[in-house]
Amino acid sequence: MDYSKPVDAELFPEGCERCSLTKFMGWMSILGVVFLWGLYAAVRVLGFGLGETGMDDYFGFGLWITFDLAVIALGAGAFFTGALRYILNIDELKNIVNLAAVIGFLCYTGAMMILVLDIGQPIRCWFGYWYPNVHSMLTEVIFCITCYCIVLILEFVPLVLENRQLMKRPFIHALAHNFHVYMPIFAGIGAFLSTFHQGSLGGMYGVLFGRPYLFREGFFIWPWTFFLFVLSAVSSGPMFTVLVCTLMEKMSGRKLVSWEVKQLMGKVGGTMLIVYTVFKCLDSWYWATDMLAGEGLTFDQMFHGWIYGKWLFWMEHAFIIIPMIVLLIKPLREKRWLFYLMLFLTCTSITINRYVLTVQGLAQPVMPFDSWYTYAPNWAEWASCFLVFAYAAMVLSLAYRYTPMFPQEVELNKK
Amino acid sequence: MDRRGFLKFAAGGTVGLVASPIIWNTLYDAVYWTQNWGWIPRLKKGESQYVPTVSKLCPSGTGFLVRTVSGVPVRTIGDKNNPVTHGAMTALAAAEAELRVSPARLKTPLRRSPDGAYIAISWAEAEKLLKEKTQQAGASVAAVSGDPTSSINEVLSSILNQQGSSDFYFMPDEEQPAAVAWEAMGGQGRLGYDMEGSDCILAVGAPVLESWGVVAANRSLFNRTHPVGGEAGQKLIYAGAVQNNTAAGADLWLPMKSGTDMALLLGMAHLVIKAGKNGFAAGLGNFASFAAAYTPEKVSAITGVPQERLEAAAKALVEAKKPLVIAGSALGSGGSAGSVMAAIALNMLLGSVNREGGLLDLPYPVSVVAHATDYRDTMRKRFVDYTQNVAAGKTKAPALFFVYAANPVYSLPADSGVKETIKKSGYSVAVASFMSETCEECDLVLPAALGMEAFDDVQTPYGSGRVTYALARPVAKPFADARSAGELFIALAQELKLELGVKDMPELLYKHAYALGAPFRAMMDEGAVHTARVTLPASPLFYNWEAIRAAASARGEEGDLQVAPVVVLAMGTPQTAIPPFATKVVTDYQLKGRYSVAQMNGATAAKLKVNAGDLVKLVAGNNVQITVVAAIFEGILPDTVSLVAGLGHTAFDEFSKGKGSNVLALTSVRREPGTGLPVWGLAGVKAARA
Amino acid sequence: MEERNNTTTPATAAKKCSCGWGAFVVGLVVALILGWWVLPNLMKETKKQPIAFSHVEHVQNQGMTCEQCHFVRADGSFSGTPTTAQCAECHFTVLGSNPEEARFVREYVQTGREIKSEWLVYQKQPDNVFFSHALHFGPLAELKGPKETAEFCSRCHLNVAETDVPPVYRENRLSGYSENTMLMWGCERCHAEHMAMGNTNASNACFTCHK
Amino acid sequence: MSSEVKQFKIRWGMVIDIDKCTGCGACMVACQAENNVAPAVDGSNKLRSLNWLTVFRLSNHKPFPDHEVAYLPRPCMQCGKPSCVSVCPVIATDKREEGGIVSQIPPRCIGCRYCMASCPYHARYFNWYDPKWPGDLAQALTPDVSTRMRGVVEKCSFCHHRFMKAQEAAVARGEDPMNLPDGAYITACTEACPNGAITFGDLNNPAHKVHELIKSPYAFRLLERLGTEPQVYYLSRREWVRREGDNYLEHEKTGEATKQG
Repeated sequence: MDYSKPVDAELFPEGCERCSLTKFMGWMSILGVVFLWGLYAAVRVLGFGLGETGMDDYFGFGLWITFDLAVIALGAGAFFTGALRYILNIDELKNIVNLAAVIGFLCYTGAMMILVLDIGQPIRCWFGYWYPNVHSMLTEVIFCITCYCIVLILEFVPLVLENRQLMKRPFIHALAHNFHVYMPIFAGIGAFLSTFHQGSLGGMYGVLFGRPYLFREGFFIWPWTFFLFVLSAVSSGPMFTVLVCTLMEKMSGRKLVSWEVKQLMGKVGGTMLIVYTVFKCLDSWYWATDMLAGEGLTFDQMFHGWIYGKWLFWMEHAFIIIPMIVLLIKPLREKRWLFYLMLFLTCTSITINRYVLTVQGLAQPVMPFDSWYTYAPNWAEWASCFLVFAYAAMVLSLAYRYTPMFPQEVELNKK
Repeated sequence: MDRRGFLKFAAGGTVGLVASPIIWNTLYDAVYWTQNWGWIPRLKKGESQYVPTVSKLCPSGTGFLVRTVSGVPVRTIGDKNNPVTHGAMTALAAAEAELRVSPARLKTPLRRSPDGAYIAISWAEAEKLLKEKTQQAGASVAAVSGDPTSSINEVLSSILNQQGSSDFYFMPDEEQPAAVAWEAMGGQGRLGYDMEGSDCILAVGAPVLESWGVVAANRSLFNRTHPVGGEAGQKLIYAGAVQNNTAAGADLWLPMKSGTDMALLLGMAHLVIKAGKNGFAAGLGNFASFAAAYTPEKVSAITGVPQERLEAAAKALVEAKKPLVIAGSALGSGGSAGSVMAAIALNMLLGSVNREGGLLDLPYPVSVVAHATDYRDTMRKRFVDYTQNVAAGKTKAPALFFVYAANPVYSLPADSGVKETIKKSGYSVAVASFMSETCEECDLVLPAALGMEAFDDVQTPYGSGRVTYALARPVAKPFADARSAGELFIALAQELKLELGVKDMPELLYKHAYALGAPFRAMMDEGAVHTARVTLPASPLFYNWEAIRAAASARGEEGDLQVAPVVVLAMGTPQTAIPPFATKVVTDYQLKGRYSVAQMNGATAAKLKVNAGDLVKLVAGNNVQITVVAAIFEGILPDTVSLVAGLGHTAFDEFSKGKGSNVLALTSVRREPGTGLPVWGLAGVKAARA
Repeated sequence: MEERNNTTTPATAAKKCSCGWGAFVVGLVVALILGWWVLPNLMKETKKQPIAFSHVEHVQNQGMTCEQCHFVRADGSFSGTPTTAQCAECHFTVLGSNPEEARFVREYVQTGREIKSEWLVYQKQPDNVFFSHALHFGPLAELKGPKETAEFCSRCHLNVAETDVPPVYRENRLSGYSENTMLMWGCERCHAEHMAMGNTNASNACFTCHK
Repeated sequence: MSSEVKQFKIRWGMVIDIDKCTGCGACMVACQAENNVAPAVDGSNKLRSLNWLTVFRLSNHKPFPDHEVAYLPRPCMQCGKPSCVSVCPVIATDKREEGGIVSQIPPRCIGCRYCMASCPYHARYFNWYDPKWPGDLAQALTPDVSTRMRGVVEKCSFCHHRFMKAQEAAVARGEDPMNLPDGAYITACTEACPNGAITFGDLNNPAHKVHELIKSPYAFRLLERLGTEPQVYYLSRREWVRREGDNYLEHEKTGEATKQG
C-alpha cells in the first residue's frame, strides 16, 4: 500500500491522480446537505400535495417543467455524440462520449425525479402505459423518455463496470466488453427515441391551439416546435457536454479532454446551431407577423411589463445568432474564452426558450377580459431542482473519481 | 446454499412473482386506494326528496325546495311554484343547506363563566337560567329582533309587555324610515310597491336587484320582463354611486354621489313638473316652487349625474305608462326618510300612487298572540335612540336584554351604543343560529334552529306590492342541539305563566293564516304560499313640502373621499356572515387576502397618487382607521371609494373571520333634520398611502 | 472468482449447477404459491354482516317477491337494500323464532339504528361510479317470477335469493373493495362490446359510468 | 395535430344572456353545492380557488362616466374541438358520449396539468391539496358527484349526473331517454340563476329553446377564432361586450373575422 496516495487509490482509473478521500468526502457532504434539503421539499410535496409549490391554476407548469425541458435538451449531448461516435464513427469523439453518456443519464434520471413530484398522483403514473392516449404528445414523451432512460442506464453501466477493481473479475470484464459491442445498437435506439421525444416535447407546446403564444402549424402531425426542439437539443447538447467537461477540469485542476475534441464538439454543435437559428428565426417571424394576426392578436400583446417583457424574446434570439456567427469564424472560435462564452450563451438561449414556452405561454391571457398574472417558483420547487443538481454532482464526482471516463486523461496530464 | 444458488433462487422467485397476479393487482389496489382515500369524505346514499319551504336566512324569504338525501338537507333549489319569488334564488339562499352545517353554527347552549369563557350547558339548565333571569328582571327587560317578518316576534313582545316592559325593538332596516316618510305624506297603511305592474322603475339609492326589498321577487320580475335575447318589457333606471350589480342590470345608470338622493329626486320632480306631470294633492304649489330651485344644472353639480342622463331619466318616467320611483339606502339600514318622502312626492306627481304599478297602501301585519305589540307600533320605535340613551346613561339599562336573530354589534355603527347596552344590562341573552359578534358579547347564547329545521313564517316583507304569507316548515332535524326559537319563547312564557293564546308554533301559524284567509292546510302539507292583492282605501296624501325641505337641509359628511358601501347577498347577512361556499364568489375587487379592496376610478387614484394594488389608509371622521387595497374601476364617481359590506367579521368561522374591514366602522350615527331619525351609512374619509 | 475456479473440480461445478437449477425451480414455485394464493389472501379481510339475513326465509317460506324490498323509485333511482324503517313495516315486533330476527328488532327497530348503512354490499361500487339499475333493467319487464329475476340479477350480483345465510364478505385491505365488486373490465364486457348481450346500446364513454 | 370537430345527434349547450346577468354569484354557489366542490377559506386568491364556474367582470374600458360593466359566467365550454382532450396522456378527459359533454374523470387523472395548459378559458382547475370540508360541512355533500382527491384536475361537467338522472327518470316513465323534452335536464347554475340569464338545452333539437337562441345576431362564442367550437353561447346587444368575447385587431369587426375561422 502506498501511503502517499489516497486510501481508495486502488479504485481509481489506471494512472490517474485524485484528491484525498477526506477532501472528497467533504465535497460530497456539502452536496449531501443540498440533497437533503431537496429531499425535504420532495417529501412535503408528496405528503401534502402540490399546493406546497408556487404553481397555481393559471400556471400549471412552472419551474419544474422548465427545468425538465432544459436538462433534457442539454442532456441531448448523450444521444447525439453517441450517434456520431458509434454510428457515423467519428473516432475522436470517444474521448468525450463517456461524459456525454453520463450527463445524459443524469439529466434524464433527474428529470424523471422531478416528474414524479410534478404529477399530482405519482401512484397512478403507470396509467401512461396502461391507458395511453395515442393522440397526446405527452404519451409519446412518457414512452420515449422512460425507454430512453433505460437505454441510458445500459450505456452508463459499462462505464461503472470499467472500474479498475471490477474489471478484474472476468465475468464483469466480459460483460463490459459485450456492452461495448452492443453500444452502436444502444446508440441507434437512443438516437431514435431521443429525437422523437425531444421533438414531442416541442410538439407538446406547438399543438396547443388554444394558446396563441404557443401554437404552431407544422408538417404532418408535427408542429414546427417539434423540429425546433430537436434542432435546439442537438446543437446545445454537445455544447453543454463541453461546458461540463471544462467545469470539471477547472474544479479538478486536471486536463480531461483535449482542446481539439472540444473544438470538434463545438463545430458539431455550431453546425446544428446554424440550422436551428435559421429555422427558429423563420418560425418567430411567421408567428409574429402572420399567425398572431390570424387570431386577432398582435406581437405586442404577447408581452407584458418587465417580467414578461420583450427582452426575453430578443435575448433568446441574440443568444443563438451571436454564437452561430462566432462559431462559424475560425479565428474567433479558437479564442478559448470566447468559445466557452458562446457555448454558454447557446445553452442560455435554449433555457430561455424552454422557460418562455412554459411560463410566458401560460401567462399570456387569451380571453380579452382576463389579466396577466405572474408566477414565481417557491422554495420547494427550487429545492427539488437543487436535489437533482446535488444528485448529478454526486454521481458525476463518483464517476470521475472511480471510472475511466476520460481516455485522454493520462496522456494529457503527463508531467 | 451458496451465493450462486441463492441468486438462482432469487431469479426463480422473481419470475414467479412476475407471473403471478399479486404485483399487478397491487398496482391496481394502490390506485383504488388513491381514489378512495379514507380522509376524504365519502358520499351518502339514499332517497332524495324535495320539500318546498322558504328561507329564513335570506331577507327576501326566497321560496325553495330543500333537497334531502336520507333526511339530510344537501341542496336548496328555487321553487318555481312559489308565487312570490317564482323560483328565483339568491346567492345566500343557495348556500343555506351548507350554512346549516357550517362551522359557525351554534351547537349547544353556552353560558359565559366569570372568567369570560363559554361553557356548554344543557337545555334544562339554560331554560332554568332563562326563567330565573326573566323573573328577576321583572319589567326591566328589553329585546331586539332582527327578523321583522317572523311572528316569533309576537311571542317575545308579548312576554315583554306582560312583564311590564315596552322595550321591544326591530333592528333598524329599510322600512323604518319609509314608514316615517309614508306617514308624513299622509299614508295610513303600509307603504307597498307594485313593481310588477310598472313599466319603468327609477330606483334611487335602492339596489333593487341585490339587496333592496324582496330581492328574489325583484329578480324574478327582472327575469320575466327581460326575456332572453328579446326586448325588455320594463325599464330599470338605477341611481347610485357605484356601478354595482343593480346598475349592471339597469337600462340606465345615474352615477349619483352618496347622500345626494334628495337633490336628485327633487331635480327629477322639477323636470317632470316641467313636462306637465303634476298629480294634484294638497301642497302641490309649494312643493313645485320648492323643487323649481333644483334645476338640472344645479342637480348635476350636487349629485354628479351628467345633465343629459338626468333628462333622459325624466323623459323615461314621463313617457312611461306606469312609472314607479323607489328610494332606499345602499346599506339597507340607517337610510333617510327624506329621500323616501321625495320619492313619494315624485310618484304623486307622476300619478303613481294607489294604482297598479305604483305605490300602494297595504295593510300592516296584525298580531294574533295575546298582549303582543303590533307590527306597526314596533316599526315606529327606534332601537338606536334607545341604545344610545342607555349608553349615555339617560335611560336605565335593562336587567335582561334579549337579542333575537340579530347581530347589532356588527351591523350598527360603533357609536350606536349597542355594545355598551349589552355590557350595562344585567344579563344578556342571544338567540341565534351562528356564533356572531353579538353572541360573543352576551352572557347566554342559545342555538336557534334554522327555517328549514323548525316552524316559522314570512309575513309580507317590506318592498312587496302584495300581502304575502309563507310558512317555513321543518324539513330536517335541527342541527346538533339547536331548538326552535319560537318554541323556546313559548315555553318560557308558559313557565312564567304568561298568557299567549297559542300553545305552540303550528297554532300560532294557523291563527295567522286564518286571520289572512290563507289556506293553512295546503301551506302546511304542500308548502303553498298565500298572496293577495289587498289595499286599503286610498289615503289622503299631500305634498308635505316642509318636511321635505327640512330633510333636504341635511349636510354631507366631511372628508376628501366619500365611501360608497356596496351590499352583496353573497357576503351573507350580519346574522350569517360569509357562507362557506361564498368565499369564492367574493371577488378580487372586494377582498384581497386580509384586506378589503377599495375601488376608485382612475382620476381619483391619480389624485391620491395610488396604483392598483397599493395599500391605502382610510381615516374616517370618527377617527376609525382602516387599511385597504386600492383597485381601479371606472364605474364609480370621482372622489368616491367603494367598499363592500359584510367583511371584517371578528366572530363566526374561518370563512368569515379576519377578512377585510367592516365598512360600518367608518360611519357615525347622525340625526336627520326634521324627522330626527337616526341615520348612517355615509362616511367621509381622508386617504393616504399606507 | 479466480480463486474459486482453482478449488472447484468440474464435477462439483456441474453438481452445483444442477442444484442451482433446483434453486431456480424452488424459487419459482414458492413465488407462484405466494403470488397466486398466500399474498392475495393476506390482502383480504373477512367481514361479518350485521344480521344473518335469510333470503330463503323471505322468498321461499314467506313468498315475498324481490321487488318488495328492491325496487325502482318513481324518479328512476334504485332502492338497493331496505332501510330499518322498511324492514319494520313487518318486523315492528318479533315475528318468528329466529334469534337473529329478535336481535334485529331489539337492536335496530327499537333503537332506530339504520341497517342500510351497516349492511355490507357485495357489489359495492366506489363513489366515482354511477350505476343506474333502471337503465339496465330493460329486459326485466320480460321476467316472470323470482326465479327469472334472480337469474337476471345474478349476471352481476351474487345469487342470494337462495341463500339461507349471507355469503362470506371479503374486502381488500388496501383498496377497501369487496372481492365481489365488479371492476371496470367487467363492465366493459358489455360496454365495450355492444353486442355481448344482444344490442344493449351500451356506450363506453367515461361519463356513462363515472360521476 | 388537430382533431376534427366531433359530431353528435344531441349537443347539450348553454346560452348565456350577458345583458341579463348582474353578477350575483348564485350560480357559483349552486354549482359548488351541487358538484361537491370543497369550500376555500381564502377565496380571494383567484389563482388557487377551485371553481367550475367563474363569473368574470367585463369593462368597456371607457373612463367614468361612460364606463359600462357586464358580467360573464364562464363554465366549461364543452368545445366541439376541445384542446384538452387530445393532449391528455391517459384519456382522463374525453368527448365521446352523445350530448357532446367533455368528460373529466378525476380517478383516472394523473395530475400532469397538460389539459390546464391547453385550455384558453381557464376552465380547468387543479386540486393543489386534498379537499377539506371543515366541521360538519361534509354532511351537506350531495350523492351525485364523487369527491376528488389532491393532485387531480377537475372541471365543469354540465352537471352530467343530471343528464343521467333525466335519462333514468325517462326510462322509468317509459319515455325515450335520448329525446328528452326541453327542461328535463338543466344544470344547477341554469336552475339557480335568479335572472334567467342561462338557458340550457340541446342545440340540435328544434324543440329546445336554445336551438333558436343561438341563431340570434347577438349570439357569439368565446374565442371562436381559435377554432375550439364551444357549445356555450353568449348573447349581448352591446357591441363592446361581443367584442370582449374574442381577440380582434383594431380594424376588424365582430362577426366577420370569426366566419372565416
